[in-house]
Amino acid sequence: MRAPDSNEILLQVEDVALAFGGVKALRDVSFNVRKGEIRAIIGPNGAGKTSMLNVVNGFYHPNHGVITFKGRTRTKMQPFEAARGGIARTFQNVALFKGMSALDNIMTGRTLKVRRGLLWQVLRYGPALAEEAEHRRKVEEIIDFLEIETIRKVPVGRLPYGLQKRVELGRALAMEPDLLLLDEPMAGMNLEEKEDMSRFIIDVNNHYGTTIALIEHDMAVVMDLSDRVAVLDHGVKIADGTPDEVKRNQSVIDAYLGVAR
Amino acid sequence: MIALGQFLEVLIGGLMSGVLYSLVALGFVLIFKASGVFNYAQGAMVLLAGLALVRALDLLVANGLPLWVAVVVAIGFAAVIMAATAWLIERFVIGPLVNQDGLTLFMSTIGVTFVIEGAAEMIFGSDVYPLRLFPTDAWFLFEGLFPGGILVNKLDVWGALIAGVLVAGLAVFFQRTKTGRALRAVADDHLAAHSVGIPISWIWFVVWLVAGLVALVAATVWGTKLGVQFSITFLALKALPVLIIGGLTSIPGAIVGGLIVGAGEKLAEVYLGPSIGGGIEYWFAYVLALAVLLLRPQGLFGERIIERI
Amino acid sequence: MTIIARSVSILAAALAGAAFGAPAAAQNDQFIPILSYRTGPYAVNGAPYANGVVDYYNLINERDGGINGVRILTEECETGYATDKGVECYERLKSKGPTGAAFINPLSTGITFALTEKTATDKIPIITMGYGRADSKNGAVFAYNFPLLGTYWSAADIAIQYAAKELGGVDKLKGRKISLLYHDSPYGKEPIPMLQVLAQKYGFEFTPIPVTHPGVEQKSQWLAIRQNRPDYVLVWGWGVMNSTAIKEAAAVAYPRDKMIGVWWSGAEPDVTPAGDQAAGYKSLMLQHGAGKFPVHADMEKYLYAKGKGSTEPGKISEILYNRGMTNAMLGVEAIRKAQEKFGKKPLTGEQVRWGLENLILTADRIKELGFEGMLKPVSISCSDHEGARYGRVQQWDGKGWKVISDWFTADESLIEPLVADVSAKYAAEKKITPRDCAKET
Amino acid sequence: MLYREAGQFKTTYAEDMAIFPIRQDRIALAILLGIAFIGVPLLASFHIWPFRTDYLLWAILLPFLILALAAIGTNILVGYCGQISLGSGAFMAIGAYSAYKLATGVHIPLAWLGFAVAIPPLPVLASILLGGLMAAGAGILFGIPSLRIKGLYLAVATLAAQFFFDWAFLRIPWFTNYAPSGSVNAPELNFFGMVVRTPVERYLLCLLFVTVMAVLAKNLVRGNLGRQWMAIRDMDIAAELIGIRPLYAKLTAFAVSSFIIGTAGALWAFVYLGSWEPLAFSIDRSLELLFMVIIGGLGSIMGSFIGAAFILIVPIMLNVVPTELGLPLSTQTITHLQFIIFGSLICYLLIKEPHGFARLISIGKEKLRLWPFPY
Repeated sequence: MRAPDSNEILLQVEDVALAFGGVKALRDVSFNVRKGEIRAIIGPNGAGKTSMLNVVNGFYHPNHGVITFKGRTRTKMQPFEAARGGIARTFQNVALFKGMSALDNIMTGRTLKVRRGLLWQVLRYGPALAEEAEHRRKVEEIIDFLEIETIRKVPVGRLPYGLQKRVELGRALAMEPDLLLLDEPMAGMNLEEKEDMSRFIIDVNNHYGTTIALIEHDMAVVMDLSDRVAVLDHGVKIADGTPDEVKRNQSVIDAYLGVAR
Repeated sequence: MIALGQFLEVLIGGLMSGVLYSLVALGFVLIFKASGVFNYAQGAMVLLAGLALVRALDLLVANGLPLWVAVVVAIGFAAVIMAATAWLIERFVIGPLVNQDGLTLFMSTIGVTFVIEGAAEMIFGSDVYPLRLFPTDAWFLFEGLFPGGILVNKLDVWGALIAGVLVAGLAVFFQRTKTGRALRAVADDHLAAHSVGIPISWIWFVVWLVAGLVALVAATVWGTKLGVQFSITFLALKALPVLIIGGLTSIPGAIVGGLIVGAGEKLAEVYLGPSIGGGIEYWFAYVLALAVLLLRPQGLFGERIIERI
Repeated sequence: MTIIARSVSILAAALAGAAFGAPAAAQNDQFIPILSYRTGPYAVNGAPYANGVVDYYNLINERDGGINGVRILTEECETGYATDKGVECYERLKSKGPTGAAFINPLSTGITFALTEKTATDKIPIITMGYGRADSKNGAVFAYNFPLLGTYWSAADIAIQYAAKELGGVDKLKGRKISLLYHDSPYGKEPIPMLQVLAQKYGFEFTPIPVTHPGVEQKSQWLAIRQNRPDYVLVWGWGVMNSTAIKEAAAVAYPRDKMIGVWWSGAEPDVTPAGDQAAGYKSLMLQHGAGKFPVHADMEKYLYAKGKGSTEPGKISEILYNRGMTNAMLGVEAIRKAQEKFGKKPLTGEQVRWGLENLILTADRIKELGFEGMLKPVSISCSDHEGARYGRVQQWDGKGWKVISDWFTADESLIEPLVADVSAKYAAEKKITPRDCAKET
Repeated sequence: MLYREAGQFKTTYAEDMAIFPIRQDRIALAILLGIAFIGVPLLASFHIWPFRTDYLLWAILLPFLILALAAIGTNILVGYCGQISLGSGAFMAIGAYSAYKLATGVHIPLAWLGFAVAIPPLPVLASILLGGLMAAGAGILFGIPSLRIKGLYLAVATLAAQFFFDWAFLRIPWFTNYAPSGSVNAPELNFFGMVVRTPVERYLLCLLFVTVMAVLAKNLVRGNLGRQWMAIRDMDIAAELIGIRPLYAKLTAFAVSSFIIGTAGALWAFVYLGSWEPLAFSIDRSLELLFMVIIGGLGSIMGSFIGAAFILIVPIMLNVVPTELGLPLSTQTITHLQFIIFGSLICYLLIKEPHGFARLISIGKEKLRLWPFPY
């Protein structure tokens, strides 16, 4: 299913700038994501990576710049509109719903696919029940895929960090997104967990054909994973290209070694 | 001219009685600022302080002490009672509930309210006890300019003066004293304060004590106005919109909020009330607070709420 | 789990107790429930009243050994002046004792409204002396309601009569301004229709001014009064609202002697918090006032000398204490009357209702009871559940209440049409067929 | 060993999605419903212990059922959707007064348009449900600020609704059909020709309402909408990023919650009080409901019942026990003690188990499942 060579642009970010008060988080950043690829955005802490994701899915509104997603251009939109457009994401510090079980957390990802309204749900009978069971079946597939069957009814607050990250990925997958944004999916993991997570990311990309944009500050992890890498530093894009190209780029090396400019 | 005189009279009266609400609201702000607890018991604390004060005062006067001695001793006694209350609350309620969410803490203070109301009335009696620490008659200003003059209640002026002194005192306490600065540190970050070696339980005791003393000050004014009695606890509900408008974390905000609420509700009642049935000051302050929140969700002077992900 | 287990066991015990716990040695006693409020915002006024009620029942037991030998058994229930708690108290107490409650005395107009239908179903009379719903004077519709000695419509009429007398005649009312400062509840609203009728008839300008419960904040009301300058301000307050009204009046320099309180706004706790500022304040009297009468001598002898009184001996001459006592006395006399017909044993509420409806207290009988000077003759009938509608006016001189007027009688011709009209509406709403009072014996 | 789910296999997702997937729970529920629907009415009709008098029905069970319903409504908003509301009392009042107006006929003279809107008196059942709908409408209106205002600030903002409606029903005579005292009487409780009068009938009526609405509420909270509410509660920003519209989720929570509370309000007025004034729905009622859901357990339908029972019964119990035991305490002392003990008990419970009785029960169940092995 994977189509890494496709040249169809799914997401185009052009000249996006974002400032909080006097602090400039992003300065005229442009890059694109091709359909079906795994795209990484890397950079040291405070480079503006998370801000970039927040802009893409509508949580922050850029001061200027244009974002084109699936051919539609917009400057301002609400996060749920981004979700409806097919953008899903995970978060750096795990943003699960603490009071709910793993299963329910992933089921929330189906929200946009639910067709029966309030009155049907009240009755929970006939078509509404059938629909609920159908969503449940889809979610169970994802649970199987992520190998978290045993913890499906455990409140997520009680799960270890690594599993929480997996549940969060499951929730994003349940949305059946066109573009999946992963915010430091391996942060705080040990090597084994990192390997697991890398495997899931590749499998998602292979199995569902989902386009993935992920951000990481750990360069090594993403190099094997991604098709193309963009590097941000202090809100500026300093490099963009295949992992090999980026690895050799002098300004990237400087940024990572902390050379003062 | 008559209309202007009347308007000024209502405006001034409103501003003044707003300051009296601020006296109660200040206690709320102190506790919220330092511990994030929305203290519903502030009204009950005013009742407790007032009862302790007036009962001690009556007893001492009945035993032939000169009035000024009696007042000083009674205020001291009431302060001790408030200290004991603060210690009990910190030790048995707020301390054990540390790190719970705001709603749980809020509800626990309603539990505390029940306990204080029951205990205060059980120990000090449930009658009405007159308190006369301040004059309660009125001045009539500018009688030459407006027929009948502009009425200003002396008690209100006293209340305003006391509120001013109180705010100044609190400012000095927070800026200049070691404990006060520690309080600010706690307000910013519980853990941080803990790590620099300030015992958090001591800090919270001090906060509740200061709020208790503020309640005592409010009790002297409100006790003179109403007589010390159970109804004083209803002041808590009058103070809520005041501190919401001012912002839960701002001491000057409590004063400004009081002025806005007082003037707003009195003007609304006198000029708007008769045409729509009267009694609108009952909700006017709350609707005003709602409107302010819609424009500024953290109140006029509150700290900005920042959302992160 | 332990918390739950413990809670459940305590709970079961308590509920079982409430559901069927009748005191054991009660088979020959007459049970009378007492709804009172000794805590909360209205405790200041509720407590002395309840003391009077309790003491009078105890007096009957101590002095007379009961009503014709039938001892009175009481149980007090705290309502806090809250309607829902009052209803719960009523349900808890209505079927206690061998025959259930003889009558109920809710001491709150709100609770009275809530209980009116229930008491009729349960056949327990509801005595609301000097309060309650004014239309319930009509016994043909309200068979079980007894607003004894004066309703708020009578009170309103008497207050206006007094004002007219002070001004020099009813014709002088024309063009005057009279405001009503009232507790914003059924209690405070009751007099409004009557005052509207009176305003129309005498041509004065009537302004109702609501004060929100509990009435601690009245500044805007009094600033409005100061600007409007009414000739009289009637005060229909309760609890803290009364003393606050007097203080605010003083603050805006409204003359206290132009304020006329209803009889619930004219007791010691209403004026003492205001100190000297209360001097000159006037209020209606529900017949009686403060002071000691022959019955107080018995109180002191049989209860207070033995340490069985429920308050301080110095407080038994207070107005609300006296009112509680009077109220209890009327109930006791109704039971006594009913015993004439049904025998000297504990009676049901239905039987006591008959006693109430046929109760006639002559001046001689009142003297025998030791209430001479507190009460004028009372005569209750099917069509008149009020029994008497007299009032006087008293004035606080800074130290005590002084009676300053002669007796007034409420104007039947004005009240009766209003009673007929409003009670007929109630009957229609509740599908009650009014009794024919001519046929009642 | 009795409480085991071993051997109970689910073969379809629908089975696993049942309200009580464990058989023992279903049996317990069936027994409880049997007692409530058959046992209690039977005992009460024959005045058998503990129903020798009406007290238990009138003063405990009836208010318990109605307040439990209101608590469910409050729990949907506060417990499931995380929007703290101190205005529940007002929504009860809206339900009660709307139902009253609809049951007695609505007449709105629109003088400037030259005609009047007139709705003839509606049947009681329709009035009660429409009363709930009116409350839902008001709930939506007063829920709009929740999009901007959060936490305790929102709580105080909802007080605006509380005080405004308190005032409106007190001051606007139209709502009370111009009753001179402002106190209104419920219409005859006529349901399709059957008139509900006795305590047993009233009890059954309320029980029916509560059971049906509790089941429907449970359906909602375990469906997609319930998950949306909980998502908003737990992390509103993340919820928005996965496609949950805060506007829709919050306002449906306000609407559903207010509908249930409004219906409870109409029942409270019509079935329990019979005659009422706005004070019956004051701020105290709002706080009481909030206590019920917190003590019972936020985000638990069953917790609402337990909380309602606790908050309603404990004060009464504290009041009754000393008298029944014959303790020589004055009414005054008993009431003060009642305040002190009740307040302390609330603080104690909040400290011991901030998640309420529902959490205690689920912990207990888990232990029971493993019993007699501690792990």
